[in-house]
Amino acid sequence: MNPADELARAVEAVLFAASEPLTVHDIAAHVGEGFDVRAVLERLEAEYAGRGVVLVRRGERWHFETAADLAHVLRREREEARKLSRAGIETLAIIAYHEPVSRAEIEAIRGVQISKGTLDVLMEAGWVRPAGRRESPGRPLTYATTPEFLAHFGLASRRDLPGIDDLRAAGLLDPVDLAFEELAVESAGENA
Amino acid sequence: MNPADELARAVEAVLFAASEPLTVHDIAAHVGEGFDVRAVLERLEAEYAGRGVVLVRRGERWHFETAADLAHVLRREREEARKLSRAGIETLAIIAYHEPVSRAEIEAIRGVQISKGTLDVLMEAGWVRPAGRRESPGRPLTYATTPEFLAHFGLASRRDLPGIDDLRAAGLLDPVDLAFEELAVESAGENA
Amino acid sequence: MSDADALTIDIEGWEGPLDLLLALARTQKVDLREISILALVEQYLGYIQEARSLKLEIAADYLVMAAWLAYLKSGLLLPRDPEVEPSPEELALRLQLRLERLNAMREAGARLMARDRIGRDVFLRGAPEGLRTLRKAHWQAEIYDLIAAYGRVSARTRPVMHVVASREVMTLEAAIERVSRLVGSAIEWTAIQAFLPEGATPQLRKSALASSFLAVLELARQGRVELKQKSPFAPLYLKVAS
Repeated sequence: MNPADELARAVEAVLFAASEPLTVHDIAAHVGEGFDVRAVLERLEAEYAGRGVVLVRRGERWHFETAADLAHVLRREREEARKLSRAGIETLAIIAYHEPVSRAEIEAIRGVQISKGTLDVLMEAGWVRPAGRRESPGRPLTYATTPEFLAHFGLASRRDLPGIDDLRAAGLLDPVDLAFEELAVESAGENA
Repeated sequence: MNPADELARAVEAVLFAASEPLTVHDIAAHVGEGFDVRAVLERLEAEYAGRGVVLVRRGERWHFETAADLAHVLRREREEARKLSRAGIETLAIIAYHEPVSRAEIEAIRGVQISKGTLDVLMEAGWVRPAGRRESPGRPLTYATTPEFLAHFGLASRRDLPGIDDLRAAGLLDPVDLAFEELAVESAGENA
Repeated sequence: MSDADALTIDIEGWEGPLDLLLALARTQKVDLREISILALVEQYLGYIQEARSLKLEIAADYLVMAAWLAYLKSGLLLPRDPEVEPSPEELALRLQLRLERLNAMREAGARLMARDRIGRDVFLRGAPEGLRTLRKAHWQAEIYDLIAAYGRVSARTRPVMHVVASREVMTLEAAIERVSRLVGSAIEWTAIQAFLPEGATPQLRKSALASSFLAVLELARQGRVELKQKSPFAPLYLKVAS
């Protein structure tokens, strides 16, 4: 390693000691204001690249984590993360790719009602949060993903969501036409 | 940093992710037998020397820790404005008017006991200091105000504190119970 | 029904009619954008028919979808009625879009789950020292608070000099003398207030009323006056004893 200057040493120590990802602002609160913390972070990121431990940026937050290709060395069979149900996975994907999105819109895309528990599980995991009400009839509550979501799935930002550009280009992320869904159900009802 | 070989990367990741210091044997259980783990540890120790994070050996166990000289960076002080309690301000006033004064004397003047914490707060605030022991039975410790006390309250000297006559003139010596009596008579008059 | 035969008749396994439609569409083994909606409708209706013939419980929303698809099918097959909006072709297109959308999200979810995830593929520091924020109190007090506190302490503990304000009162003796003198001329029932001094201050009036009341009780005990009161707190009347 190259000899690190005092600021880099301090930033490195703060990130190592932190129990959760930190923003530039969080780091500055410890190492002192008036430094270009971002530049130091980028330098450290480059220094650690290729090592067994890497410095990564997830949204606005930075943290050290083990290199992904070493998973086999570290994985412990007993600690398999709780498996999400199919409904949970689809709901999380819909929220991530469409956020902010209301419950009715999630249901329209899945073509089935979601149980209360599905959103609860995602919120309990810390991946989803309520994101305010939409200014439309009924003022429905909307949902969006959290910084923890980006960190957990190793995304630098939502733009890194797999295939998001292609899906957008194909019109598959356009706002959901709730009116049509109702129409379809109505016509079905009339003709049943 | 120098490009780390695969074994060094694995050892680094295992130590980073471990929740407690590891022996060479523990590490070998993860990265596989048949490697000279000790040699790798010594190389990593040298690589990290002087950085914000160091690899250290404690007995037979190894672990990463933040550099000892950076402990002050991991702690951050935040100032919070807090108002002095009634007991605190009364005790401070008695010390200011009577210094040097012992704790027993403060209690006699206040007519109420004071807790240890009250004097501690005043000393923490930097307004009160121990002022030697009195040459009387029990040699009690006395207290006095500090230059910071004068500065905080905008006083050039203790002589600037208003005297008893000034306090009486300002109505600050009116016993509370007399004031109550007057109030009672007034309302009685209104209802007659 | 040969295509749908590939799918086990297990209505419980589907997450709603759209899920079932997507699974059926996949059996056409073409890109979702090229599926035959008409064939898909046939597959779905056949599947529901089969399930019914096996006397399986079918949830209402599957039947609603079946009815809607039957309507769509007839629209697609019958000569076009320009009055009907949206056209059956547009409805078919929208259904195809819905399937594409659900499929896209299903695949996106799978790709998301396959990423390098914290706690499964990558790991955070096992024993972080932790960052600490020490709260340092910044004590505040004003000079007024200080001197007011000293005034309060002094007032509380300084030897208190009791000064009794001079206050006009009517003693019991004075009241007995006054009431006995005035009642001598009162043959009619008279309210007790009539025996109080004229033009007295409110304070003296209160004192006089209290003293006069006691005086009246004393005179009644001696048999010199008679008292009358209708109820508690009603006006109190007196006259000379007959």
